[in-house]
Order: sequence, then structure tokens, then C-alpha cells
Amino acid sequence: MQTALSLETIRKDFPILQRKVRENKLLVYLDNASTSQKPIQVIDAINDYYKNQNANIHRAVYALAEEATEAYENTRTKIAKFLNVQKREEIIFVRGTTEAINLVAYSWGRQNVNKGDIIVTTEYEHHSNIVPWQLLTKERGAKLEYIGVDDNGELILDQLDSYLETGKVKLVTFSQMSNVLGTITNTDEIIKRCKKVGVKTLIDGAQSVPHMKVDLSKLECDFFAFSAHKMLGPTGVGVLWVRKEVLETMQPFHGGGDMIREVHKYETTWNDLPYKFEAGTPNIADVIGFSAAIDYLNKIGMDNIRNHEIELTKYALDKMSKVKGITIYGPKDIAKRGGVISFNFHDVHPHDVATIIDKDGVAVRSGHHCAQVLMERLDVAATNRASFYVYNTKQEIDALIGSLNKVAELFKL
Amino acid sequence: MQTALSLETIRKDFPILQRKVRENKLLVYLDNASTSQKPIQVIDAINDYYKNQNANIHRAVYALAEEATEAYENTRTKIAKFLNVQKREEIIFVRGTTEAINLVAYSWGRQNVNKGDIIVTTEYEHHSNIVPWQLLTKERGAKLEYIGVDDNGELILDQLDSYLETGKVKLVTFSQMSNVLGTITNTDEIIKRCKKVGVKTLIDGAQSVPHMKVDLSKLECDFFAFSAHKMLGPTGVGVLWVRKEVLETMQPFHGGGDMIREVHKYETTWNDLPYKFEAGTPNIADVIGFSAAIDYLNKIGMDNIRNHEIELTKYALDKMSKVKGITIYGPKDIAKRGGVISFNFHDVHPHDVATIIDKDGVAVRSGHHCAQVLMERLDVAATNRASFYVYNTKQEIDALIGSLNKVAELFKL
Amino acid sequence: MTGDPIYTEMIIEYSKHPSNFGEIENPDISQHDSNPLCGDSIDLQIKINENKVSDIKFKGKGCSICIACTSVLTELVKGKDLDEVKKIEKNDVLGELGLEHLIRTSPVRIKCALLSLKALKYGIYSYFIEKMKDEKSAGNLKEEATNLY
Amino acid sequence: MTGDPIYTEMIIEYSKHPSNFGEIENPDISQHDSNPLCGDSIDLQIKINENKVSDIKFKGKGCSICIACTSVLTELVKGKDLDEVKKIEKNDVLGELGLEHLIRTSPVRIKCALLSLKALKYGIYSYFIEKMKDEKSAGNLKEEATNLY
Ligand SMILES: Cc1ncc(COP(=O)(O)O)c(C=O)c1O
Ligand SMILES: Cc1ncc(COP(=O)(O)O)c(C=O)c1O
Repeated sequence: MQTALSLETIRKDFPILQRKVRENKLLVYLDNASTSQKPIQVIDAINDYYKNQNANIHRAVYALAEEATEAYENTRTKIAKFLNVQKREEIIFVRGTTEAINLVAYSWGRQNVNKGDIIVTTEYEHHSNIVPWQLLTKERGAKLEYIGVDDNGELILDQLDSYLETGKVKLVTFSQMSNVLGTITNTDEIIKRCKKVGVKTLIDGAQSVPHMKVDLSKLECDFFAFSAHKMLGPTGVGVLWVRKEVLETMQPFHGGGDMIREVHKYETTWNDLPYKFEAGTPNIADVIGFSAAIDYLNKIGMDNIRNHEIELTKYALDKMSKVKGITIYGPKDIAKRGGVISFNFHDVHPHDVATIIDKDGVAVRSGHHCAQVLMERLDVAATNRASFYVYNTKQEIDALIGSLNKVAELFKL
Repeated sequence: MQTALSLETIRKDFPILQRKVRENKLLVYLDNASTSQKPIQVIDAINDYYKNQNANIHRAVYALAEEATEAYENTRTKIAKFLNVQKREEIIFVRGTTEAINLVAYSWGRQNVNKGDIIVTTEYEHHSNIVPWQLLTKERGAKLEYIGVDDNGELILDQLDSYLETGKVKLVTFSQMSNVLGTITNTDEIIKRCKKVGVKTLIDGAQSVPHMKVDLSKLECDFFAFSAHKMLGPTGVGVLWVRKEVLETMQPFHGGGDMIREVHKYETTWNDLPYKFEAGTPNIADVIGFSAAIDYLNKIGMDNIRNHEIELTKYALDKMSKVKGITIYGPKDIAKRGGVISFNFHDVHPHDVATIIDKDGVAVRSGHHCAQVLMERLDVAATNRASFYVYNTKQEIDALIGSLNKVAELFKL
Repeated sequence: MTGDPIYTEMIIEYSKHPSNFGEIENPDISQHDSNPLCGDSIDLQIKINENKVSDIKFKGKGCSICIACTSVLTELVKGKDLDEVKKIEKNDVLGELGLEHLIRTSPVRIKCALLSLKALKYGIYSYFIEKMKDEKSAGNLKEEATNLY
Repeated sequence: MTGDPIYTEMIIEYSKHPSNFGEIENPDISQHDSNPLCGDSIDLQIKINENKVSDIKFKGKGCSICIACTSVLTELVKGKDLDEVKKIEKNDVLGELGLEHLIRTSPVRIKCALLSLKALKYGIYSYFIEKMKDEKSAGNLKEEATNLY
């Protein structure tokens, strides 16, 4: 990796990579698209918070509470900077991508989507970017439409145009990177076409933000969602970013403490942004842990992370394509994909593959990856998926290949 | 404390209690109603999870994922036992009390509350048990009514009867313990009256569960909500319990991964309970941390905790009532109150009190405690509040009294 | 890879050549079930004659464990009295394939193994309930109806 | 308690005997603001004559820091030209009471101190905007209007 930190140094920061699993096998963790491992700096930050600063935020004047509030709010500022966002009040803390998208569907959606309106999503979305819109469109008498996926694993943008032409589209929502195919979406192009006709856009950044530089001042979307746990941060924290002009028009989602200005028996006024959308005691410790994750990513550099993953992915695609009986999904062009490789063995079920290679300590995901609409499109029940991150090595890919060869042998492929 | 653990041993488990604040003053933490401190066992459990088991749950077959899933699901079982709940699928993990109540308002409320219906809450509720119902009743054309608080800080139950008589009440929702007055609600009586006329009940247990034994097999409510962070657990986790017969009728709230059975483009079927209500990657690490908190509470024993707090509260009430110019709110009868004491100095603003005593390291809460409706009822802008927990001592109360005397002196009371 | 505790020759054989794979015309019981967290999906069809399983077939996509266990289950069930079918248990299926250890070693994969048993039980119980309703509306004795359970 | 960096005699005096406490009849500016996270609540009223603050009064509940700072602010503002009022800054208020250090030492209490300044600025700007609208609709020059900022 072209960075101040060597891969060796990085690996030492992740205690779990020292772990033995099953029959004394060193863990080879290749399920990063699902959740990433955490460096000691993140674990220590949470630790330190509970040992030294723990207090509820925003509402008290004593020393601990002031410290906790400052640490929490500094994270907001840090994330704004990380995404090149000018207005820190556009950053709302949520549990994760799923809650972020649901917040938009409930708060913005129910105000703006009416009978006959169309919401456009894509065939390669995660369930969290499909089901909230099914619920919303059903409630509002609106329609949900899908941009198809071509045989190379890319979106068929002509279909977007035909939806936009109806004049009824209220929102186009899509993942910046597919969690199954690894496809990097042609985000600029989609947004350009939507903006031309004044249609709002939501980007599911769950798979993109952890793996490449995202600059929200350049992307001209209206909503952006992602999860900390996929980018070295703790579980239970995520971010919803909403362009201020849009956020200002939105009704609150959850009611409760901190999101109010004045509560009276029969009427209530709302707090300033972003607090209006952060009801109740937030996940303070993990927001502070997330801060340490951002520091860690910044130290390595997002471009270096992307380059490292390109290198690993190239290496893996090359070796995997030589395994007997294997099918690999997604774009062939490395520039069009992230470090996510879905594959299948002929008629061997992915769960069997995962169980067999798990015995060697190799952890890959098998299943529908919360993308059943895409599974239907690919006409498979499930796939296996190996996905990489900053700490993965070529040796680990070699271990994967070794185990995959065993599968081919066992099933006589 | 009448327990296997001495107070001294307990205090050693809480690293933060060793901390010095401001000008080298030992921390005297008396803001437990807001959030509690965490024992090392909880901090270590989170640590250990990230160092050894971290993986996404429910969806993978490799070793780590199986371990994580088991630890997560075991916590659900442990909580069911803690509350004496027979059906573990009635336990839904959420971020906290606020999200729990909002979930009920959105999912159950929008299905069941219609024009002209009444929701009854109380004047001593936390905003999180008022604002969601304001939002709901406004949307549905329903009405929100309040059970008043008498001068002793107790609910005026006659008012409940007059609401119930209308035949229009759909839900009565109330806190089992006031977070300002410390009043323990006459829960059994309210539920009895509601059940008689078939009205559903929601209990906000945020202040009760941490401080006394709660047995959900005896309470005959329909919904019960609480937060881990107020009971030695981490921030970002809470529980919504819903009686199964009711839960089975409820539409999902958030859409996304894990809450579905099968997703197709235009229709989707839901997963079994409780997963139907847990969309997206949950706060896995903190659920596991919460498990350690429950172990810790069980080790001490909830009855011992209650007794310890009664002793502290008695001692504190006695000494505080002798401080010049002080007014103390809430029930006089110790059996009717928890370890929460709200007070004011004549016309000195609570923030001034808190800032002054903070200089001695004494942390109390000052403000409206997210209970502005109650502040209006008490005709004050804010109060100071000292609240106790397992690790507090009489010496700490002495420190509080010392600082309060300084306030009286400074303001020439 | 000799001695793999899961992927025995027998399982791999079954997964490649499942028993009773296919469809039945006019089945008395049709039961679909799926594993919500992976993608296994099974359709069981059963023909009942004089309280016996006269035929059983299944279709579906699934992992080798799921397919092998479903194969074994259909073999176990075929020709049996419904009374006996009611009594079939986890270990009857797992035992045939030497997979009892899965309950202990893999809380996740055990779901693949038992998916078809769950579908079978569900289908049978639903069938009983329908029967009960029929019998009730036909004015039959209550005892008789509850015997169906 | 001598030398308390916040609770000086002056602050306690102001909090007990605030300046310009009360109400104005027919004020030109009425501005309410509150501190959402505690319970401080302020109503400022201002009378304007020939572009000057001819009178200012306030009512409200608040902590001693809030009341003292509001008192000082009203003293500072009274009789001043709106052009000058626009220029009043945090430290003009804090300085009078020796509270500049709050910005550093207490990010929470600083909000109490500056609540009234925020209300004042908001009220003044709203007044300007209304004026601009009037002037616009009255067909006045754009430059004149923007001068109000
Ligand atoms: C009675 C009561 N209800 C609800 C809440 C809200 O809990 P949370 O902020 O954890 O959602 C609190 C705590 O602040 C409380 O004391
Ligand atoms: C593309 C995509 N969107 C959304 C999600 C959901 O994220 P979370 O489970 O953190 O809410 C994921 C991760 O599982 C994902 O990969």
C-alpha cells in the first residue's frame, strides 16, 4: 500500500486478525462488505469514553457532560470534513444505512409522495433500499419501478430515462456500489439526468464510503446514507446526510427528548437542525468510536485504500477464474468495480461452499446478501461473496483459492 | 448493601469513579437518572467482542458469525428471563426508550388510532412519551389527554376514569417512575382500570427497570420500553417488549435487511418475530455489552439495589431539607418514590446551582429533564435533580450537601 | 478431505441425485417454506389416501444439506400413516445422514437441515386444521376432531 | 468563595435586580427565544424611533448568567443607532461581566450567556427584512434595501 503505514503495521492494529478459529486455523476474514473489523484505536476510544467521560450529552452543565457533548459534536464536524460537507447540521446520526433510508421514506416520503407518483430504485439494491419504498409506495398509492441490470452487472440507464419521461418520478434511489456485484454505479450520470428534470436523488453509500473517496460537495444528490460498522467503526452508528434546503422542509421522524425546542401539552416546536432528527439519547460512545475510525481511514488515505483493493481484486479475479467449475459475477473492468467478488460453483449451493472453506478459517459470506431482487435477476438462489478491505493480503487470497480448490475436488467438478 | 458484593467492591468495578474533574476534585456522579456509569465487566464485554468475535449476525455460516449471532440471541433470552417473560420473541432490540415508543406510535398507532380516538398520557411524562403521541394524534385526527399530577407529585387517577368513560381511549401510556419527581406510579391500578374496559397500556420503564424488580408476567400491560444506558449498559441499545398477541397484529416499522422473509420486486413477506421489527444491522456489540450489565445487576440483586437506594434517598432527603432556601419536589413517602430528588433554591436558577457545585466535582442534572409539561405544572422553568444508583454512597451525599450550602451562602439565602 | 463430518459421500450423492424430486398432480398438501436469511426454498407436495402418505415430492433450490435432508425426509414419510408422520423428529432425519452433531456445531446450518421437516409439519398441521373445520361444520364430534392433533 | 470566576457579586446583583425588566407597549420588535436544552426563556421588546433603539425591555425566566447578560445587553443597546446595534458582538456583552472565559471553559453555559444576543440579532434582522419588503413593495431602490443588512 502506498501509505505511511505498511500493511504489516495495519494488520497489527486489528486484534481479531490474530485469532484462531475452528481447528486452530488463522482467521482469513473476507466478509468486509458485511461488516469490517475494528482497529485497536476504535476499540480503545470506546473504552476510554466509558472509563473517563461517560455522561448524557447536550443537557447538562457539569464537567463530564460537557466533555461528552464536545466529543460527540466534534465527530459530526469530522464527518462533515471527511465528506467535504460545508454545513455540519446536514449530518444526522442514525443507527445505520437502514434507519437512514427509512427516515427519508417516513419523513420526506410521506410529505412528498402521492398517488400516482413513482419512486425509482434499481435491481441491484440491498433490501434496505427496496423495502422502505415498497412500504411507502403502498401506503401512498404510488409506484415503485426498477432500473434493470445488464449482463455485465451494470445499470441500464435508458430505463431511467423512460421513467423520468413520465414526469411522475419523485425520487431516484440507488447504491453507489453494489454489495453483490461490486459494480460502481455511474452516479454522476444518474444525478445529472435527474437534476435536469428536478427529480431528487438518494445515494446508498454503505458500500462506497468505506472504500473510496466520496466528495459530497461534488455529488449533487439530495440524500446520502451509510453505516459506520462497514468502515472500521462500531455497530449501531450511521449517518444520514440531507441537503439543507431539503432537510429544512422535512417534518420530524421520531419524537422525544432533544429534538424539541419547547413542549407544551398540545403543541410543540422543533429544535434546530440536525437535532430535530436525533430524538432520545443517541449512541454516544459509538459515535465517539466512529470518530477514531475516521481518523484511521484518514491516516491511511482513501485513495490508498482504493488502490490497495484494486490490486487485491485484480489478483483475486485472476486466480479465481482458474478454479474448476467457478462462475464469477459482475463487471470485468476493474475500474468499474470495488473489492467485492460474488461467485458460484456450478450447482453447488453457496452455503456448502462457505461451510467447507470455513473449516480452513476462511470467512466468506454466502446467501442472498439482502439482495433477493438481484438474485432473481441472476437466476440464482444465492451466491458466495468474498470482499476485501485495508488489512487483507494476497496470502489471504491464496488461502481462499486453496480452499476453493478443495470444494471443486469434493464435489467432483 | 445486603449483598454478596460490598459497596466498596462495587465501586472498584467502575473505573470512572476514580476520575478527577475540574480542579482535581473526585467525581461525585449523581446524574444516574440521565445515564448510569458502566462497570468494567460491561466495558470488557464490548472490548472482547470487537477483539474476538466481531461479525455480522444471522446471515453467515462461518465461525465468527455463528459466535456473534449466538451471543446476540443469548442476550435476548437473558433479558426475557430478567423480566420474567416467557416468549423471547416478544423482546425487540431498539436504540432506546425513545425509539421503542416511536415504533409503537408508528406501527401500532397508525393501524389502530383513528379520528376522534383518545390517547391518554400523564403530566409527568418524559418528552419521549408525549411528542410521539402528539405527532400521531395530529396525523390521525385523534386527541391527546393528560392525567394530572397532584401537589404530592402523584397522578390523579380519577381523571383516568373520566377519560375511559368516553369509550374512545385506545391507549394509556405512562412512566412507571417519574424521572423528575421520583414518583413510583400506581401501575397495577392503572392497568386494572384499563383492562376492565379493554384499553391497551404502554409502560415507559426507563426509570423503573434499572432500579427495582419488574416482572412482566405480573404486570398486564401490552407494551414496555426501556434503555440499557440507564442500567449499567452501553448507549445505543434499548428494548421494546410487546405482548405477542399484539405484536402479531402489527405492521413492520423500518423496512430492510433481516426483517423480511422473501423480497420480490413488488411484494415482500415478513420474517418471524421479533426479527420483523429489527431491520438492518443491529447494534450487535452493545447488545452483547448489555448482556454483561444484566449479569451485573443480577449478581447484586434488584431488591438489594432498591433497598440501597431507599437508604440513600432517606438520608439525602433528611439532610437536604435542612439546607437554607431549598424546595424539594415529589412524594414525601419514601415507599412511593425512587432515588430521584428534584429541588430548587428559591429564585436561584438550577443552572447556576449545577455550575457552582460542579466546581466541587458534584455532577447533578439541571434543566427541564425533558419534562416541560411537568415544569409548567410545577410552575418552574427548571429544577436541579440528584439521582442515585448502586455505586453511590452517603459520603457522596455529604459532598452534595456541602456544595449546596455554598450555593445558599453565595446567593445570600 | 476424507472424514469430513458434514460433506460425506452420501450427502453429496443425495444433493446431486435427490430422491422424490418433482411435482404431484392435485396434491392434498402443498407447502412452501424458505430460509429467510439465506435463500433455501422448498416446495413440498403430498398426496394423502386413507390417512396415509401415498405420494410425496419436492422441488426447490437449496444447499446440499437441505436437499439431502429433504430427500431423506421424503423417503421416511412415503407410505406412512399420518399418525406416524406426526411423530417424526429432528434426529430421525439427521440420524440417517450422520448429521446429529450439527445441532451442536452449527446453529446456522441446522436450519438448512430442518427446513423441510418444518415445512412438512406445518403442512400436515394445516391439513389437520382444515379437516377439523370440515368435520366441525359437518357436525362431527369434537373428540374426533381433536384426535387429528 | 471569593474569586469565583463566574458568580461574581456583579452577576448575582444583576440576577436579583435585572436592568430593563418589563414590557413595552406596541413594540416595533418582539423577539422570543429559548434554550432548547435547559429552560431559559427570554422575550425581548424594542421600540425604534428614527433608526434608534428608543426603548428596550425584556421578560423571562433564566439563570443568573442569562439574566445578567441580558441586562447588560439591554443597557448596551438602549439609545443606540441600529447600525451600531448590528455591530455588537459576543465579547461586548461578556466583557462587561468578565465572562469572556466562558467561551473556552463552558461550551454549555455560554449558550445561557448569549441567548439574548441571539434573540436581539434575530429580531433586528427580521425587522430589517420586513423593512426591505416594505421598501421593495413601495418600489424603492434595491441598494437602499440592502443597506439594511
Ligand atoms: C422516563 C423516561 N422515559 C424516556 C426516556 C428516554 O430514554 P432514551 O433517551 O434512552 O431514549 C428517559 C430518559 O431520558 C426517561 O427518564
Ligand atoms: C448497499 C447496502 N445498503 C445498505 C446496507 C444496510 O446497512 P445496515 O445493515 O448497516 O443498515 C448494506 C449492508 O448490509 C449494504 O451493503
